[in-house]
Amino acid sequence: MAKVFQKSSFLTDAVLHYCPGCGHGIVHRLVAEALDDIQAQGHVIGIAPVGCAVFAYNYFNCDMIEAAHGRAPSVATAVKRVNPDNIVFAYQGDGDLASIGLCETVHAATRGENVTIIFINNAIYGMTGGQMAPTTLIGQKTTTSPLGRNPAVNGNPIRICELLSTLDGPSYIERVAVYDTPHILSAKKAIRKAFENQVNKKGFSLIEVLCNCPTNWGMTPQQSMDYIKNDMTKIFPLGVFKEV
Amino acid sequence: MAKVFQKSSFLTDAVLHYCPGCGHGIVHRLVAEALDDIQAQGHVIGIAPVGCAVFAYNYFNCDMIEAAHGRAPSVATAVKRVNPDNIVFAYQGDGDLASIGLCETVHAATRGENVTIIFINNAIYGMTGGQMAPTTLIGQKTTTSPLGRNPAVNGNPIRICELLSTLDGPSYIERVAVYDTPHILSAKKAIRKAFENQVNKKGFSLIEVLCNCPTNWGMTPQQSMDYIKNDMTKIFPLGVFKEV
Amino acid sequence: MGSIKINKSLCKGCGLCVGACPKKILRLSETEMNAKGYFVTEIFEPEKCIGCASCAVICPDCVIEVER
Amino acid sequence: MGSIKINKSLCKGCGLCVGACPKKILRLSETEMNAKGYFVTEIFEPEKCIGCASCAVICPDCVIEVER
Amino acid sequence: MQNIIIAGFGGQGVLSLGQFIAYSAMYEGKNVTWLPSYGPEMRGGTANCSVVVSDEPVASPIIAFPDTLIAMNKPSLDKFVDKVKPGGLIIVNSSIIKEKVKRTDVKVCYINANELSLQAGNTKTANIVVLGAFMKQTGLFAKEDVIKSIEKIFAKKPKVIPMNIKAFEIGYEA
Amino acid sequence: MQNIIIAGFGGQGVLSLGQFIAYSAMYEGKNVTWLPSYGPEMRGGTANCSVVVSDEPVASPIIAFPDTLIAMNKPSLDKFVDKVKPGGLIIVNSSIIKEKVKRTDVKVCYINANELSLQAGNTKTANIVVLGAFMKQTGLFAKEDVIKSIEKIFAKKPKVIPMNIKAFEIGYEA
Amino acid sequence: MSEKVLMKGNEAIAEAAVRGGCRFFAGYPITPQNEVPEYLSKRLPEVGGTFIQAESEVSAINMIYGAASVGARALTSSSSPGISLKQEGISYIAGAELPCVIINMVRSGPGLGGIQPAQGDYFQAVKGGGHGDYKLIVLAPSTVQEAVDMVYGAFDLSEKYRVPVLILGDGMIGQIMEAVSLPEMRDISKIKKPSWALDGKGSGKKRKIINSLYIEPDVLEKMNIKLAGIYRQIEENETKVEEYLTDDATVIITAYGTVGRIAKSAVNILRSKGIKAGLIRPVTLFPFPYFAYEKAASSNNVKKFVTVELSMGQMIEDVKLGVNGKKPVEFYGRSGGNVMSAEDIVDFIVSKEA
Amino acid sequence: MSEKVLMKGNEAIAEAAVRGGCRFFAGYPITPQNEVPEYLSKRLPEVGGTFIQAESEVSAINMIYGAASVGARALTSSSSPGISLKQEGISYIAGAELPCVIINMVRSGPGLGGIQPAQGDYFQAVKGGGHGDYKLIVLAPSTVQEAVDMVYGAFDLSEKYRVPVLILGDGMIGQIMEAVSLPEMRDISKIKKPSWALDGKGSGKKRKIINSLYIEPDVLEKMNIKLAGIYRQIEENETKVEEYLTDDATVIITAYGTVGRIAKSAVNILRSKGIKAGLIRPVTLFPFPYFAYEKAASSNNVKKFVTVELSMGQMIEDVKLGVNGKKPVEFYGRSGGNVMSAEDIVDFIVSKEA
Ligand SMILES: Cc1ncc(C[n+]2csc(CCOP(=O)(O)OP(=O)(O)O)c2C)c(N)n1
Ligand SMILES: Cc1ncc(C[n+]2csc(CCOP(=O)(O)OP(=O)(O)O)c2C)c(N)n1
Ligand code: SF4
Ligand code: SF4
Ligand code: SF4
Ligand code: SF4
Repeated sequence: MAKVFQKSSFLTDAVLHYCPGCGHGIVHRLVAEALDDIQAQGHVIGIAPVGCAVFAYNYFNCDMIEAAHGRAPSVATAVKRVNPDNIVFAYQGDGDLASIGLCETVHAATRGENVTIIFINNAIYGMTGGQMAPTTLIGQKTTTSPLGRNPAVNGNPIRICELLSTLDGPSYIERVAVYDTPHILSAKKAIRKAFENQVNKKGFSLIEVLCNCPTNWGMTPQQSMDYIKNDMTKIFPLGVFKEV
Repeated sequence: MAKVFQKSSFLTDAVLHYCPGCGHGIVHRLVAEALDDIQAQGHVIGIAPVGCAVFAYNYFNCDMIEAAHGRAPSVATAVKRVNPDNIVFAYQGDGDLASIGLCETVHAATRGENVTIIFINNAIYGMTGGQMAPTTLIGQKTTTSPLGRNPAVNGNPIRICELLSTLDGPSYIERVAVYDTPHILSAKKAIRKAFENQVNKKGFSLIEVLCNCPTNWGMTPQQSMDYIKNDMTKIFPLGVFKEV
Repeated sequence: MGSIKINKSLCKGCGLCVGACPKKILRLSETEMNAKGYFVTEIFEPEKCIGCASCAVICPDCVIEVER
Repeated sequence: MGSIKINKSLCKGCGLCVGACPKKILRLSETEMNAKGYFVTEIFEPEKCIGCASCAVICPDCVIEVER
Repeated sequence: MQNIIIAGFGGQGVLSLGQFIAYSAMYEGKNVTWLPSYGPEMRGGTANCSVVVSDEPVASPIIAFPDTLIAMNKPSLDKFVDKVKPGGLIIVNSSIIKEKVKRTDVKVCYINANELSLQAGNTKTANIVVLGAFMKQTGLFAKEDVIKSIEKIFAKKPKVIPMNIKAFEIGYEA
Repeated sequence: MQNIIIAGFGGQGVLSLGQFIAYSAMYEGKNVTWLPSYGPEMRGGTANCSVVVSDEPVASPIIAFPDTLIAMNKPSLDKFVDKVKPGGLIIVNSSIIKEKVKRTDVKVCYINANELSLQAGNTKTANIVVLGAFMKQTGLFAKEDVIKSIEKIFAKKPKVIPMNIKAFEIGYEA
Repeated sequence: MSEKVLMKGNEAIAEAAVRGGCRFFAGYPITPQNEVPEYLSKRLPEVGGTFIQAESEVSAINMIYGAASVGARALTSSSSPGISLKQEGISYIAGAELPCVIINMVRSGPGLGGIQPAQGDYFQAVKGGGHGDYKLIVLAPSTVQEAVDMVYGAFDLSEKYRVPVLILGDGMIGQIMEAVSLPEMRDISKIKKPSWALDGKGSGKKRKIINSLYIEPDVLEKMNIKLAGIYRQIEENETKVEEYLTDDATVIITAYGTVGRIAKSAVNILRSKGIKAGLIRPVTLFPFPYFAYEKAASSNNVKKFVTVELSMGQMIEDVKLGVNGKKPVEFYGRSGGNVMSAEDIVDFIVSKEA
Repeated sequence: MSEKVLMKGNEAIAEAAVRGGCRFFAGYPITPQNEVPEYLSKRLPEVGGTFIQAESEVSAINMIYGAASVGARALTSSSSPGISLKQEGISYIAGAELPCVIINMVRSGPGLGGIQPAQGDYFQAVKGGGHGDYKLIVLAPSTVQEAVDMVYGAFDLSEKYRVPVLILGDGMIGQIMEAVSLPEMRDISKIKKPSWALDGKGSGKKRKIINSLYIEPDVLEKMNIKLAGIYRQIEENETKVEEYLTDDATVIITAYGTVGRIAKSAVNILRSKGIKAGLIRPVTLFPFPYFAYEKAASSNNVKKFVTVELSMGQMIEDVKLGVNGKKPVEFYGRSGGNVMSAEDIVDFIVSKEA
């Protein structure tokens, strides 16, 4: 018998601090595996966000930078410009990327910076305890939309892939989800392709991963996966939005 | 004989400080006339940007707020929420709205705030002396893209109307231009409709006005109008991008 | 048919009205300078004015009033 | 056909593997708690395992190794 | 003045246990502060809170040396055991902490809260069981007053009141 | 030490006139500072600059009371005329400023720079004409040295050198 | 004053703001102040107010600018990194003379730092973290009740001078629960909107403008001088300090905010050990109660001052400016989110005495 | 040293940065420093460097954070409101111990204020406008030559201590033209990248991490103490001050930056009027040359100090801390973009003498 699945060497031995069933762990592994696949070891610099993934620098087995909240795209831009031979990626949540850091995201994208962004859309602010995110669904209850998100008062969810696809800068934009094994495997493919594009100097790529937050959604892990499948994908359809 | 054209009473007597032939003056007048048309006098609050239009509070004959660079949408949001019966508009340049203030722009739009934004796209930073704007055309020379904007180094122009139209919040998004009399008249119509929408509580509207900056483009006023017509509209096509 | 009133002290001599006039009856003066130091616009065949207001519509500085 | 190795000390008892296993041979223990205080996952009919790695793929904490 | 530290895993109800003491104190007209530790982790990790009950206004809410330690798990016991004032009290949740306290200069009360809570019908009430034990040991407030606090605190969820009172009494009698 | 203020409309070349003086000073081995006024407006408005030439390192670049005022338009003359030190010099561009300076304790030199510049072939050289007049009046630097500066400054645009030297000489002789 | 209720500092502050007339809140989540927006997201709509979760701290402070411009009693709340992002906006608000209330529940820094209580933002709050010459009225509560009372009165205070009020708390005051008496709900309809507030009615000469741009140096200088005059008035009228057992003290401990109450315990313990300690607790940090230090420094009893802070030493500079060289000023600080106990302060002082 | 050239301060500074090894610039336009980015947009590509016009000051400072993380000599430049926006990022850079150079060509505030020279950002620069306990090395050039020399050496200085360097200029130093000798171009290939700089090669134990998050208070406290130790070293090694005719002075004028040179003229004029004036000009604002004031305050000749600033009075607090109550400290300031002449300072002092 041969090992058909084991932990990627691109992950450190540190024990993940995430809640039980949190998709951050899944996506960490996918990123690590994708970097393994393209044999990037020895020339990768990752950027961790402020959010539940704030400790990501403990988990990815490569050089890491902890960025200020929302500013990972700016940090990634500078890193890649100075070290064009490094594979540079940022890993960001929806508060980080689509709220406070939206300007940085759009501008790194329109500049076509040759970096890869992994965007974890879990429709909530996990780290700070469950406040509304820019991607929170209409009707979804959060600690700052206690009656459920009401568009008249709280506005509408932002679709990042659609928004970025209006720009000339990005080379590859796809939305994936991690609610079951097949989708996790597709997500991995997308992430790998994003890194390959970077190697091939195609420019900016972003993979949006629909992810769960069982804790702040007030669900069991399995329920939260079902919520991605049944509710999130309606507002955030999966697919490739841009590829050049 | 009857007066068929005279200065709008929505403009003060202050002499405009703009350069000879600058389109800011034209658009100021259009905004004033549109407000006249909907008989808004007595319940308007305008927000001036930081940019060449920084002194706009001297020109519009209504209550005015001078916002920090890029933050007019946030100021407008708050003003409208507190005083929902006022007509609230922000007047912003491309550096203001699409660069430093992009996050505020997108979020006010996605929240669907019932305000009107007049967006002056002159493809340059006028006030500070001609630096590259997010809307600067490829190849265009500016003081910070001295060899002409090169997408590989300086990135690509952002199309704000297209970008905002991916959101659910906005009710009306149109791009117009002021390079000749017919287009100026259409621009006026669009601006008026945006204000009417606000009166009818339809939510966020934004009119992008392709405008000139003869001074920093290094052209005569007439040449600069031709440049809008021949070059800018290719990258920034005119038209209605969203209407609900 | 029409007539215009030019508030010369406000004119910045940008010449946009000159280009906009369908009757081509406007030009920038080569001699008349206003207090701001600009050579101002002038109408040289006023009788041909049709009062279309094209000049006024494009003027950034509200220099021109039009009657018809 | 297949076999899995569960690193129980890392398991957080989230149960995602349980739902993902096509053979339905995983469950959360009702008695075995690890040092972190979680009831861990266990395989109750290991002989049925086909080594498809579905469980491992969905596990957020890299608890499971699979052989085939 | 009573300085109490309550510590355990997140999810064991240590913060609310502290709040019960704080509410009871307030309803008895005492001055009280309740100060939680707070961390970045959503689930797991340890939690503790400090409760100071006093006749005077509470100056410092920070407890260097508690009169009473309520330890709900092993790491918490280890962390605070040596800080307890000589002559003080340690309440140990013996359902989870299997070993004994070695100090001899303090009073130690072992209570198998998890098992006892099952008698009240729900392991979620383990902290209330401990509250009962704490009140019995310290005699800080009259039993009836604490019960009144429980009723007040749960006023909006009247259904759970009997269960919690039961848990409290089990702890009090244990 | 010479403290010079040069003022006029934007577009009259007052800033570059100041720079010519500054360059000449530097080429002669003097210490010099050139300080422009700067405003938010792109076109129109007034502009001025302060030039301090000194054998010692220049301490303050700010001129409260100039030795020389070069006034290219009326508002500038009005603004600075009373600041000029008694015994100082005022150069007036009489092409644009029609009235006379009333002060009697200063030397005044009127020069119709715009008209004279036409003789050099281009009204854009009006400021160089004034430069010539200034150098003649003050004798601050040797004529040849200033001409050398003009050559150096325009080294990258050799075509315009003769025209500017001509303008300078017209001003110097005027 | 109503019956006492047990409330978390953050929630009590939020409720007090509403009762004091706050009808507009914009903020962005950040630990350890999240209960403020969370509470208000529910509470403000109940009273017809507006709650906005802004997309960033930068946007939030500019929403405050907007809401204040039209006369709303506007509140924002954040913690250290978020307050840093607000510095430009705060400078604008001060420059435009807009009243508002800003809460900083300080956490440990610099950078992302940690989320535990700290006082490392004293300089930023008091000297001005933003650009230009401006001041905020800075209030430092040491108990939840004091925080409630401060916030309740903060809007009046801010409107009186048209100067923003900053409540400088820390993670501890935000997270602590204490019994508080909540002040009564103010009838907002009876609070007159300030005359300068925009209402859209302006035109011609009656136009109102909110602005901080003064392109003419002389005009801006006048504005700076005017503001300085207002700050002087505030110094004269609003300086507040608590003194505790200073009369016969030989050692003056000085501390603000939650450390102030810890220091008070320390004074008690020191006295029980026979050391005559006293406490000066600045209640307002701007205006700073220099006079209290001047007076104490002139007393023959006082041998020295000990400044106690959750920082590497910031307020100590103001203490020194007050003491003005007359007596030695020592420093005891903890940082990184560590909070000293009363006993720690006692140990420090006793060890120095020995 | 090369032949002298006449250059605008902003351009000379930009060229000096390049010669000092700067290969990365990110910034956002703002008056009165635009010539810095404009010059570098052309110059940096010539030497293989990177120029980025960032979308905002917030983004720019975080680009600096990124570039510095990988060992580039990174520069950013702005003016007052833009620097306010950078405060969070500056705190991060300080917290992560990254070297870099930041230029603030100060304009008048608060708020949008004006664009003329001012010194109203002294507190922000020196006390820390961002959150937490950190310091920047703050250099205040008074001539273009000094600015050139400071910027040229600033990267070495910053890398030596891993502390960001702030050049605190003003609109005047940015806009003035003076003759300067430009230092020679450094061979960047000979400047070793710092060992902590990331290169992507890390894995396992050799992983490198740039971070300012220390969630454990004890760890963060150690970091704070470490930083404080570095700041103390900087105080010991790097404090710089210019003294001019202080030996026999009865009046000590003190001023920094461009005001320093104006004050020097004032000293000369005063001396010519028979008043024995002297000048203390801090060259480094942090570390502040307290000792120079201590020494002067102890001299029997010195009757008083006069602090001259383009502000409502900020550095005066540090002056007072140095003088420590030994002599009176007076203040003469202009603001709003108005700049005093040497004669103005003279008048102030003479009027007080009378
Ligand atoms: C400037 C700043 N503002 C706010 C915060 C507080 N904060 C930490 S994480 C976070 C949001 C996290 O949400 P998201 O990006 O969606 O990531 P998640 O935790 O859901 O993975 C916020 C607001 C901060 N650290 N810095
Ligand atoms: C925070 C901040 N950054 C930068 C500036 C400087 N600034 C003033 S106007 C302006 C840009 C103006 O460009 P745009 O918005 O396109 O308007 P335009 O002048 O072209 O009309 C900038 C960057 C500022 N005032 N504040
Ligand atoms: S709070 Fe949500 S996003 Fe954060 S670790 Fe827990 S489950 Fe994951
Ligand atoms: S600089 Fe350009 S945008 Fe500004 S006023 Fe002049 S022409 Fe108009
Ligand atoms: S490998 Fe497949 S069959 Fe085996 S336990 Fe895992 S999911 Fe079930
Ligand atoms: S998915 Fe992983 S963590 Fe979750 S129960 Fe299964 S083995 Fe445990």
